[in-house]
Amino acid sequence: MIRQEQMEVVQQRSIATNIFELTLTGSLVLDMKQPGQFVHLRVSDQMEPLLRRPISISTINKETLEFTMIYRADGRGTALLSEKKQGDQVDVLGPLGNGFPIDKIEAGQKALLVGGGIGVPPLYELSKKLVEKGVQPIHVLGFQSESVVFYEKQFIELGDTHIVTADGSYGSAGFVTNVLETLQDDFAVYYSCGPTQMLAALEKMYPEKEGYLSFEQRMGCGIGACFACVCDTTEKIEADYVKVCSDGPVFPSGVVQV
Amino acid sequence: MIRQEQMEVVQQRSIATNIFELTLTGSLVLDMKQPGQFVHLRVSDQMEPLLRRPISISTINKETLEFTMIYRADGRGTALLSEKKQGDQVDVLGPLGNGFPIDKIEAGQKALLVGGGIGVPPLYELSKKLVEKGVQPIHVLGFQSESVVFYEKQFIELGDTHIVTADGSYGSAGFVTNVLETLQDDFAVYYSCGPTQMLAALEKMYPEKEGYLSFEQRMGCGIGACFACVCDTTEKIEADYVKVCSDGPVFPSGVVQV
Amino acid sequence: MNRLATQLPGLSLKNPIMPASGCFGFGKEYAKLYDLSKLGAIMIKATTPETRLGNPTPRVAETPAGMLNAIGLQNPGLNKVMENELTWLEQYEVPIIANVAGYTTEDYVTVAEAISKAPNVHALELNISCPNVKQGGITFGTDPLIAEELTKAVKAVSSVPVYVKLSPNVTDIGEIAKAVEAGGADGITMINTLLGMRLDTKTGRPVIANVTGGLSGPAIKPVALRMVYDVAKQVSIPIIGMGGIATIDDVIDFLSAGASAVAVGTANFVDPFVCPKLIEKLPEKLDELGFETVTDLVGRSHRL
Amino acid sequence: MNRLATQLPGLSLKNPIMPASGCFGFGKEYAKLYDLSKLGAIMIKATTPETRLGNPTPRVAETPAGMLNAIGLQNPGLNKVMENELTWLEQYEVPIIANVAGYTTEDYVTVAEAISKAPNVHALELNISCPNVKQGGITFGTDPLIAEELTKAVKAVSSVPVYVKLSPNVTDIGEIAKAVEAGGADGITMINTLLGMRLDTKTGRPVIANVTGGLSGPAIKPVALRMVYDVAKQVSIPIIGMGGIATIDDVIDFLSAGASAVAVGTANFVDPFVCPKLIEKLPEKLDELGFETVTDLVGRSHRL
Ligand SMILES: Cc1cc2nc3c(=O)[nH]c(=O)nc-3n(C[C@H](O)[C@H](O)[C@H](O)COP(=O)(O)OP(=O)(O)OC[C@H]3O[C@@H](n4cnc5c(N)ncnc54)[C@H](O)[C@@H]3O)c2cc1C
Ligand SMILES: Cc1cc2nc3c(=O)[nH]c(=O)nc-3n(C[C@H](O)[C@H](O)[C@H](O)COP(=O)(O)OP(=O)(O)OC[C@H]3O[C@@H](n4cnc5c(N)ncnc54)[C@H](O)[C@@H]3O)c2cc1C
Ligand SMILES: Cc1cc2nc3c(=O)[nH]c(=O)nc-3n(C[C@H](O)[C@H](O)[C@H](O)COP(=O)(O)O)c2cc1C
Ligand SMILES: Cc1cc2nc3c(=O)[nH]c(=O)nc-3n(C[C@H](O)[C@H](O)[C@H](O)COP(=O)(O)O)c2cc1C
Ligand code: FES
Ligand code: FES
Repeated sequence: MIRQEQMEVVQQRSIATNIFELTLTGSLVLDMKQPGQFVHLRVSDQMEPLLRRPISISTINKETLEFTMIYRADGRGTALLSEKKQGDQVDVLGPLGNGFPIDKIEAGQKALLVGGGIGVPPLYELSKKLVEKGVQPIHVLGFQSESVVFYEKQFIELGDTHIVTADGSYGSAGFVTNVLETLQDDFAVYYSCGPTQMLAALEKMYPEKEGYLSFEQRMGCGIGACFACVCDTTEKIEADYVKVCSDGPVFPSGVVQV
Repeated sequence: MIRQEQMEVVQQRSIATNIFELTLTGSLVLDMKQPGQFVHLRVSDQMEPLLRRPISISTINKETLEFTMIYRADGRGTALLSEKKQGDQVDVLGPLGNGFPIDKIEAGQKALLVGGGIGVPPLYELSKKLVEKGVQPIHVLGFQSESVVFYEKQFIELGDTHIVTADGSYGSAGFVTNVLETLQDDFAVYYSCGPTQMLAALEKMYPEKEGYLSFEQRMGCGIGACFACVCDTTEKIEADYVKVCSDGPVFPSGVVQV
Repeated sequence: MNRLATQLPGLSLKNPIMPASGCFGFGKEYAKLYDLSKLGAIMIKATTPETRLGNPTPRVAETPAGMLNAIGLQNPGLNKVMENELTWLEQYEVPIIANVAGYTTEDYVTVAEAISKAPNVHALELNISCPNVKQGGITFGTDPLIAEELTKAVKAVSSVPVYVKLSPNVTDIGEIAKAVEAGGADGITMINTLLGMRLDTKTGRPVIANVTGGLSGPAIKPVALRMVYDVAKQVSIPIIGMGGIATIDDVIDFLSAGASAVAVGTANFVDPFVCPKLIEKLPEKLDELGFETVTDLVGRSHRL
Repeated sequence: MNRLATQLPGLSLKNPIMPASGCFGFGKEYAKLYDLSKLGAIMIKATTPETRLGNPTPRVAETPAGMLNAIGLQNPGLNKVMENELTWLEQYEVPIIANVAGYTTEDYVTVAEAISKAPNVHALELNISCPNVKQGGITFGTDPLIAEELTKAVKAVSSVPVYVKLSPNVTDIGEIAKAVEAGGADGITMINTLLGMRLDTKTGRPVIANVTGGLSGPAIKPVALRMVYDVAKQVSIPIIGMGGIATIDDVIDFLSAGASAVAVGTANFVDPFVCPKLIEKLPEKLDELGFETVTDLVGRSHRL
């Protein structure tokens, strides 16, 4: 169920240049179902900035009632969010949307997880859930440059991890697709979150594979009421459009027109 | 000289119901000249609330580079201000305006200081300066009720102090004028800050005395440029109007039309 | 006696607070969050004769204390709205105000005639003020004569009272208000969004794909309030006021300025529970201000 | 070469940033804070033939990300402005744009003819858009024909180029812009304030003694930017853009939308050093965006 809760900051820390890891606690965590779901955050109690910010859930811990997000302090809203300190309250609406389905893959199979930049965070909870299930994840994570790489160690602990940076300052140089070309495609399902261009490239690269892609759109309500976040669809489904916030953000490959 | 400075919070504490005492430090303190001057504060780094808030200077300490304000957390801006903690920065514009003249009274003479509510704070620095000079201050301080009385002890240390509350819950009951009627009028100069109604009553009560009154108006710029804070004048002066921010806030009695 | 009850043409409201059109879809999403029967009414998303897919994205952008939108009246079209949405809404004890839009007078007439027959539609809201469509919408709302004619045409076919939603993007909103009153409008809803724009500073391109969008939220409240105050003096039909309402003080201000009820738009995105919260706070606020009923408060600024 | 230099009719600006009329008095107060010669120009407070004492107080009120004002064109009158203010301003290397106001066409003509002869007045700004006076002001700015006639009358007597300041409180600002261009205006300044209102929630009374006031500040930026973008497409005379400018990004956005220079109003109250700060940041921002000169940037949103 979608709820609104004043959640408390357990920890906030900078984990790369302008990249923050924020852990909140509250009972809303109990309602989080799938990796790839997101929350909608107020970053201020004032009327400015006004709108909530959508941020993916990166780790869920139901025992401690904690969840973690990773975000880039980019514009005004995320900059304000980065100033929150332990003990501060954050107004959270969530969990929102539909995440990555893990029932589409069996124990023993391989899964390919491809993340770009701040699209990487939701893949962490996904990978943990897949490993729990006995699936073997392969991580291909693309970043702009060394200074914004994060969570390499955490992903390595879960499985094969390939880091690629656009400027070649860390890992291999280029885009995730460059790495993917060098890998075997013996995975059963691929999962991805990142820039739309990257998602499009993946769909093209693996037209026969089952894939699940997480999309971004500017949002108003975050719950499906305002029609801000629609995407056009392909002939693959009947609906003329889908809403990223409530139908997504994760869609099967081929559904959203890219 | 008027300056803008990011000043640091040394201390903030609640001294009565919704009344806060805020001490800031910075070199701007060196430019503070007269009790009764004020500062113009930003209460947020965001664009909302937008305008600065005018607050009187209550104590000046040039040695420690500290000054203190006392204010009521009333609307949104002052509520935000009250959340500032030690070490936080506050954007201060000041010192502004012309305060209470202490060269209008001689050592050995008596001065009557009449304050109402949040008009009391500037009288504290004034009283200290008068005492330093050898003037004997008599304080008549009016408040709504016991819960919002502050600085009684501090004023007592400086001289005779009469507290009056509107609801009679502390000191004598009624208005400052009720107390004033019971006092001798052997003072040379009176000084006052508080609601306009109170200032008007004083002018009527002491038509022959030299008096200095501090006025309030809604402000835009705070420095005399926008014409937001004008008051009509009496025939006593040539100008058709005065600006509270730059000509005042303190005016000789009889100048401002009340 | 219900202190919050408000009687308006066609609308017997248990309280004067309702979500504004386009900010609440057809209620389904919010129904998961709270009981829609709590609401005074619901203004549903604009309905056009045919299915509309709206404008390209991005469709929203944040601005200081406000937002721009250019949804472009996306909606499933008259038939589907009647079959799926209105029927579904019948389970709630809440009057529906149907927001009617179109390219032409015929479009408005078609939708109005049909949708006004739905059992739970107690009033229509003629959207002659949408700034985000190339044809129709605002073009009907900026010329008093055209507005009056459209009102007449719709009145002739509607089975329920007709409210007309005014655009703030005009020189003299009072003139339009008087025109729609003359055309037979039973009430006025105001304001729709102010036409605005945001640029991406890096690229210089408009952030909204449609180039311009409608400005809503707290930023526009002073404009909305002034217009409600102004129109209340000039017409004798009731007004449902909106534009930047987010707090209980905002509600009081619009009622004071002369609105008989209020609608909440953008604030639903900031706090999806805002409508029931405001409804809950209203009696307390009436006490504080010393008013027995909402009706006593309406228009008080004009009586001072 | 000065990358920030901007040539406009009558105005050879060392940079495109200037304080907006009414938000900077006649410069004296800000001169205590910084050297006025740093500014591209100064738009001085509206000047009328006679002394004006303006409206009763309160004259300002805060609103979400904005403010209302109803100063009412208080100023010392033509003679005193010429003798005291303009003469005093001569010590600075900065062109003055004189904001001209009045009740009647004759008022405008009187002020324009005289003030345009002051040696440091390089341009006039006809204020046909002040919402805070009962007569004159906005009444000239909402009717294209009247605006055109007034422009012509002033052009006939002015010794310097004439800019006309447009009101946003109109249905079609492009129409007014074209009318004043046809009347011979050398440039357009826009926008003046949006008509707004605030109520004291406790009492229901208007906070501003004048009841309504002009809305300015960041809240109105989306409206201002849209109007500049719109008018830039419709006229060929240059635009000085304003409305909510507070940051260097705001400056860039207005230039991108088609303004050749910008004015900063309300932000001076928030940060009295805002103009010199923006001037200092501009070259850096040009570098970041990859533009050599300000002129290269002007209107880029129309060229994408
Ligand atoms: C489903 C979803 C999940 C996301 N998960 C993450 C995450 O885990 N980590 C992370 O760093 N970022 C994530 N993003 C992107 C994040 O929402 C934006 O970076 C953030 O909203 C920018 O806000 P700002 O205040 O910094 O920027 P501003 O420029 O001040 O934002 C202005 C407005 O634009 C919106 N906006 C700006 N960029 C985006 C964007 N890329 N997507 C959607 N809205 C945007 C803001 O929400 C706000 O309404 C996610 C976006 C979506 C849609
Ligand atoms: C010269 C001067 C000195 C002052 N000194 C003190 C002081 O020492 N202690 C103290 O508690 N208060 C003082 N005040 C009053 C103080 O400025 C207001 O209480 C404060 O601005 C209210 O802001 P807010 O955000 O709480 O209220 P809001 O209602 O949010 O304010 C909205 C707007 O109205 C203005 N405003 C509201 N009330 C007043 C007021 N009474 N006077 C001027 N502007 C107002 C605000 O500045 C703001 O622009 C002084 C006022 C002036 C003019
Ligand atoms: C996302 C969005 C969609 C809207 N869609 C409609 C609509 O379909 N029909 C309509 O009459 N008004 C529509 N509006 C305008 C609102 O109903 C309301 O008039 C306006 O937003 C001002 O109120 P607010 O400031 O509370 O949002 C829409 C507004 C927003 C923000
Ligand atoms: C206090 C105040 C006084 C103003 N006085 C004038 C004036 O005398 N003449 C004029 O043309 N505009 C006047 N304006 C309008 C501004 O010049 C400007 O057009 C408007 O405020 C929008 O810009 P901003 O949002 O940067 O303030 C005034 C604005 C304010 C806030
Ligand atoms: S954000 Fe409102 S429908 Fe998706
Ligand atoms: S506040 Fe601007 S002149 Fe006094």
